[in-house]
Amino acid sequence: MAKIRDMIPAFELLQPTTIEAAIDLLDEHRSGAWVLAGGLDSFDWFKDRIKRPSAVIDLGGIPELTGIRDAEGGLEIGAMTTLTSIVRHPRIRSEYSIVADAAEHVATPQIRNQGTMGGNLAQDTRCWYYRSGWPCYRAGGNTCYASAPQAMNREHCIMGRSRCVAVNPSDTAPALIAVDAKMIVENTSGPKVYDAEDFFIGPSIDITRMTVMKPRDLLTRVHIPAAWANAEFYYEKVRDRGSWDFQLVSIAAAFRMSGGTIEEARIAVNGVAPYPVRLDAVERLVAGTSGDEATANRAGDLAIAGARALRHNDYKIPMMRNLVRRAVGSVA
Amino acid sequence: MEFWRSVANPWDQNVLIGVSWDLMWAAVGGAVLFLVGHAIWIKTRPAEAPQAPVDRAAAAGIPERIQRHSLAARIFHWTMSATMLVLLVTAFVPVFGFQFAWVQVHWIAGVLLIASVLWHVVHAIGWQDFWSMFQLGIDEGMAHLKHVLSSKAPAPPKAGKYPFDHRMYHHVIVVVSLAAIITGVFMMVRIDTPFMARNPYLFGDSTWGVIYVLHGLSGVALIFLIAAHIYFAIRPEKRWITWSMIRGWVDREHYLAHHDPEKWVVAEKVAALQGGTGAVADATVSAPRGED
Amino acid sequence: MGQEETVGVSEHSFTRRTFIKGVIATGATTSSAGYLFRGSSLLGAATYQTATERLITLTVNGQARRVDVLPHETLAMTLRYKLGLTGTKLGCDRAECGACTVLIDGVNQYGCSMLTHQVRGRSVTTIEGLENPDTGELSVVQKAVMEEGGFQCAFCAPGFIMSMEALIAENPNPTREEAAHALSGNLCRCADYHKILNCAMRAAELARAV
Amino acid sequence: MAEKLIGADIAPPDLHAKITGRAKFAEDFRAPGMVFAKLLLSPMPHARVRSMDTSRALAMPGVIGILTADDVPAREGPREACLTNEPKYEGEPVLAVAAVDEETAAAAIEEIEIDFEPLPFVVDPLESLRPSGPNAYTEGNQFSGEDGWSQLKWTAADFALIDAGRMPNPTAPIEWTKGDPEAAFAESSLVLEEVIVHQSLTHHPMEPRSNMAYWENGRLFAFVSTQSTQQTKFALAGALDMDPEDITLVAEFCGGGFGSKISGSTVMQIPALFSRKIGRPVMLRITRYEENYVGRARPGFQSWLKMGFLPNGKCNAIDLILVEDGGPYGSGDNGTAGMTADLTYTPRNMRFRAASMYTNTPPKAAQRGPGGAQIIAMMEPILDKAARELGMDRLEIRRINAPGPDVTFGPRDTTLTSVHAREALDQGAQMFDWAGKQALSGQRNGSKVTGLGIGLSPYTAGSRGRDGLMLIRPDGRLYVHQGIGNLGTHSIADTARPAAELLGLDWDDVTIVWGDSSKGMPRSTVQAGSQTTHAHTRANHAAGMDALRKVRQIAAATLGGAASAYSVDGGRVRGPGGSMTFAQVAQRAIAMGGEYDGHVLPEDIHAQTVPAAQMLAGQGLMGVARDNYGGEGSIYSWVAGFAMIELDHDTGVVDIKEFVGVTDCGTVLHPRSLGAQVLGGCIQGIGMAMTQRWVFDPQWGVPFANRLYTARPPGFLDIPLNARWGAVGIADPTSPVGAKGIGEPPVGAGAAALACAVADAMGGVCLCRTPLTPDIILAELEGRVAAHGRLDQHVG
Repeated sequence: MAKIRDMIPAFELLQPTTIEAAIDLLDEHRSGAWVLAGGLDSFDWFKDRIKRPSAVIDLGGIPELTGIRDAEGGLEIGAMTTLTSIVRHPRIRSEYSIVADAAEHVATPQIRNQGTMGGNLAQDTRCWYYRSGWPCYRAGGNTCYASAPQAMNREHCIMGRSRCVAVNPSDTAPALIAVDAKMIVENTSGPKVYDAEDFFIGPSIDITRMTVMKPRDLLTRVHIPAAWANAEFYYEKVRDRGSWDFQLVSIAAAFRMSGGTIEEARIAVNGVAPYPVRLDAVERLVAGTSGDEATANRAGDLAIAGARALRHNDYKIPMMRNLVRRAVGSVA
Repeated sequence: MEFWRSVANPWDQNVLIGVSWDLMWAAVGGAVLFLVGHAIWIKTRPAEAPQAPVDRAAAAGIPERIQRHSLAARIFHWTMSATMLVLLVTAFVPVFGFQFAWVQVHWIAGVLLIASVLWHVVHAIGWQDFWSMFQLGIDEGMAHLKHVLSSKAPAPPKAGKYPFDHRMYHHVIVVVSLAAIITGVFMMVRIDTPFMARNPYLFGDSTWGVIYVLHGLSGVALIFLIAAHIYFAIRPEKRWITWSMIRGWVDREHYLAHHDPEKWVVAEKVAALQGGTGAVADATVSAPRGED
Repeated sequence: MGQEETVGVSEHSFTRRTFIKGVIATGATTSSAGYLFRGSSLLGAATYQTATERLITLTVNGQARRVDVLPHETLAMTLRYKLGLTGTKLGCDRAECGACTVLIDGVNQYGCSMLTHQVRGRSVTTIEGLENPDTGELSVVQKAVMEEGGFQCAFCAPGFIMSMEALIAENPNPTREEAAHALSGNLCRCADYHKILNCAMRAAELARAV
Repeated sequence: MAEKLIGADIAPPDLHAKITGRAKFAEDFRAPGMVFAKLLLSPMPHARVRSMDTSRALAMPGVIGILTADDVPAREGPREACLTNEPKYEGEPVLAVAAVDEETAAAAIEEIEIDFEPLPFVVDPLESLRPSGPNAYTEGNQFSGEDGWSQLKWTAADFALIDAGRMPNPTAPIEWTKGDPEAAFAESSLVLEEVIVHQSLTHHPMEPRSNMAYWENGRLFAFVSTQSTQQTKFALAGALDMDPEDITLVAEFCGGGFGSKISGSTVMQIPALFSRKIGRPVMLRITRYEENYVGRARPGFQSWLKMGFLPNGKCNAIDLILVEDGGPYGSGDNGTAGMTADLTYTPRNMRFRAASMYTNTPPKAAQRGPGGAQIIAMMEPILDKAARELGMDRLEIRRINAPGPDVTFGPRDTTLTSVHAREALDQGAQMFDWAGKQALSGQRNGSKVTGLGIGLSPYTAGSRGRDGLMLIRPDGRLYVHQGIGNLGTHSIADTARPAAELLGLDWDDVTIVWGDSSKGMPRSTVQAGSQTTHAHTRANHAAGMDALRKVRQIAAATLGGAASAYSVDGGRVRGPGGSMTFAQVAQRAIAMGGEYDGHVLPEDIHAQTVPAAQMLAGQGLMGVARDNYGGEGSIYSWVAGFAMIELDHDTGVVDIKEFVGVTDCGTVLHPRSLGAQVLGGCIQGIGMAMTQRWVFDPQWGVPFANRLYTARPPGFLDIPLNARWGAVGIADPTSPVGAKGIGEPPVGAGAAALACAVADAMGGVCLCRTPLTPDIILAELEGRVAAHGRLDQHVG
């Protein structure tokens, strides 16, 4: 069968107006179903004719999924809330600026106007071998092309790999880990709450998925607890281009300060592993310090312990180390 | 039902990537059918003619406990069993839908299996009576077949140290396991291990396809084989054998009932045996191969 | 489900199930209405078998337009090939270049990367809708571009202009940095970015003066 | 007195159409009964079709037909056919299917079974030179018209040197020497030897090369995307082996080409041939993905450079070896690269060796400053290195090496019509405050280090001997018929200014006729190589002079007196006998006939102009002439670029703080448009040096940078917002207008200024490769494993 691109294959478009209906439809169509949020990842797959769902479930008509609400002292962001709404939301800007900051680093204004919180978190990896429709592990095949000796793996991972070496492309994911967000995933058996860091899974668990979500699941909202409001935040995304580019390495860090001392820290890095990595050990290391230069240096070194480069991505090791240093040093 | 999984490679050529998981379900189903069928068959089969009482004379000089498996052999067996079970669980349970980080466990178990098999091969050649296992016995097989088909057929001759079905099972498991092991070793080139750099281009796509299919075939075959093995191990009439793999010895009654003392000569070794089980690497010898 | 299949029924007035079904695709051929404007005599009748089920009303440039739309059809394709609005360009068809930028309820989005069925009930503005339909008077952004002699090859121009419209509506007093940021979802391969930025700043100026 | 047109900011006449959505690009045309074609692209970098089964596809309802390589003109040797049974790169079109809609066509493509036989392939040109390396063609890796195919391999000894990071001494198909390089190196006080890699990069014009065609009564109507127009009609006629006068070519707008659509494109043959076969109009909508393949790319270089310098900083010797990625159908960027090196650094002693290697990668073509832009980006940082070693100012070393008016360069000692490179450098240095900013160089602020860079870049900017054709119609307006294309540079309008000015007309009284061959187009240049401004201001000046002569003669004949006593202004001609409006003049011309209304044409105009002029004859006063202004020497323009950046040593990220580009391109015709060309070209160069890439998997020979986000052309947030431009503004003496072209030279200037600034911010370390992405910068700064091998090509 010859290959052809850039023509969306036919599908049935289903436009539920309630969460329950959406979940019912997902349950009904199972692996033939595809959830359409902002669609910016989905349309690529469709246009490449690689993913061919029989039914596309467009969540755009479900009012409950949209909007940012106060909840339990924190905030609840509907999965279909656009990234622009997040960037502009006054409370997010003031209390959880790292989330707005991260959302603002996504692609372009048009994409932020359409792309959603849920879509940004649930999007698939950008490994170009995989996205080219090659039959790699992630695509259900039996190999990883990106880790071959001369493969083009500049953007791939330096840790956490297991057969697959692709990285998670989300900009908001590390920021949500840094503020200890919870993802609420629903299916016909009811809602389930995941810590942000547990929401993302590596290929060792399931090589075909980036998150815990299985075909019947729907990410409905993200809860940001009050605990990390108004912490000291640091967000940085290193990319090749200023817009429409995925991270080489990005970092999101939150520091709860007491006087000049870090009481508690949460640091997450993306672009280095198949999932956003929370640096627990670094967090423990910096707690109780002032984020001074020596600590920052040690934090950087600790962060990259065990990192292993592929042929073309050794640079990510110092890049990650330097970003961790910078993040920790930012509070000093 | 699909037998193979094939995909279009980057050049749009159709290549094999492995067996269809349908085969896994088939192996599971086949195993269940076999076990249930066998159990029913045993139940419905007319009772065997009562065995002649043990010939006291023959028993003379035969110790009460006869060493069947040395400690080393038993350690091998149980190591291999454990690794094999781990391999099967890590290979197939994720396919059933229960996901966990299986790859590393799988290849480590594979390495242990390889190590134990290597040790077993060396041990069997160097210290065990290699030929006691590696006898084909076509006449013996025919006799068994006739007996199975008709309970009226005369009972097949007694075996030496290893009954006919044990030997057959061993032959099959040797072939299947070696296939799994050899293909598995190559497949380790495609994953992260401390042994070598990953290189999916070590072989061409079609060669890899064959390797993956062989590995998959041996894997699903092992589902069936291991299931059958465990089933027989726990069947009441076979438990004395299972016990021998745990304790190392069989008692005189079972020895005389199931083995041909001429083929598995133990009398001369009594003294040695009484020195303590397992102290002697392998206390028995089988009859010369030509007699079979 | 016949009722639900006819678009125009309120999205909340579902009966048994709370969703709206675009259409039942019956295979590539019958579902492929193609990118020809309707009325072309060369199309076989079979191609339009399910056409009535897909007839929807779109609000484009202030006008309600009835149009036959496939479930998997993008807005840019509908605009260009069904409604004849070829000012909306396809530069990449992948939400990367911005040439297809249109306004959806005043917000700039990529027309290539949304389904037409997703904009039912919303207001779509394309480059053709910026002029005053009665007087032909250009929008302030278009005037600014005329004054500044904007664009080189101008394949990107419609998209940029739509983003400038969104920019000055959102932030009538932008700095050059803010304007550049707001326009960063549009590519210009002639790299005439400085002149485009001058146009945007001039547009904001004109808008403030109005 | 009419307004002064030369040097004025006048919006181009098509701007209103462009900003209201009325402008029709090729894909915006429709025809009754139009069907859609989709392409089946080769999945392999080099293959042969063994067999194909199209029966299922053709049986699908809605499928109209199929066009295969057997239906199109075959091409011998390394020449490109529009469809092929032996694809030479992954993505090369093998066949096309037409259906009533694109979706059916796409589904039909998927139903086609083709058995391809994979053939050996090469993506890295250097690999093809290795003793046992693969060739892009089964026949070899070199082709000459006379000798056919051959195989060029360098020796094991050469590769021993290459692999040791040294300069080899290979035989090369292209070689020239001037002066005595060996002796000059011996005399040099400083000799630098470098290995430099420049990547290939795709053009990616905003408008993919979609096109549509139909036939009517044996006449082909083609709606295409092309930089040129008149020349494209002839190219298409040549490709289809038909009489050009049987083609109506419509190309009103072109959404960018940058060298990739000079005379259209190969795929424009497909709808033409397909619609002839099936009897229906065929639209071939090229997607961005396809554009990545069937569009063109700038060839990269792997090179070894040796430069010798005298103590005063003068470069006295260059030894340059270039291996060029010629793609499957060849490329000649190396020639201009060698010439440009000689011109820019005037070493007097130079040896140049080059091998353009066929590779199984998408086809190469000129891209804005072909050869020149690459070599400037590659060599300017080496000049900086020399300045550092010699303790010189980096501006000064450029001033010393820049050519003066007496320069001769290249193997044939080419001369120039004018050169004001030093003036451009000086003006740029002043605008940028080069001297004042010296203190900032290397200054550290946290992890950020400031770097400064200069790039001086020349390129050809003109040609001679084209035709101008215009009419003053009885409505009194001047209609300038342009055979050139409308590719966005505004030259379609701006080159008409000299005629309007000669005739004393307000710009509002001028109509530009373009983009449709049925309207009559004179012989023009291909719109490439920055020739247009120079060539067509001259041609239109000549035709304007012809029209002016005729206006005066008609006035004299009608009103009395000597023709020379009549002058024109404001749409009237005045003289001793009174005055006439141009409308009256046009009517008179028609009445007088002969040469006045184009019934008699000058003998020296090009044969291609004749039918156009004949078609327009009798409709008004015709100005038609060949550019006979003559002139000695090559026409070159220059751009000096100045950049200030901040390099983050923690991340390798470059932030461009300031940029200045100053050009020597003769008289300024249209300042605002010139500024856009200068800065736009410089930004393209910045993209080339900093972000754009081209990546292949070496195992499969398949490119990955086939999306815009993976190919990474610069966007709004990658450019210096603080950018200014200037022009020296000294007229070129060989043109009556004095204007030279500007399209090409800024690219090298932008790229080189950035490459130099990055090296400056790294303490003078030249990475000697492009693009300068954070990965390779950081790896160097951190002393890590280099992201790529020294000579690795196509790795991004």
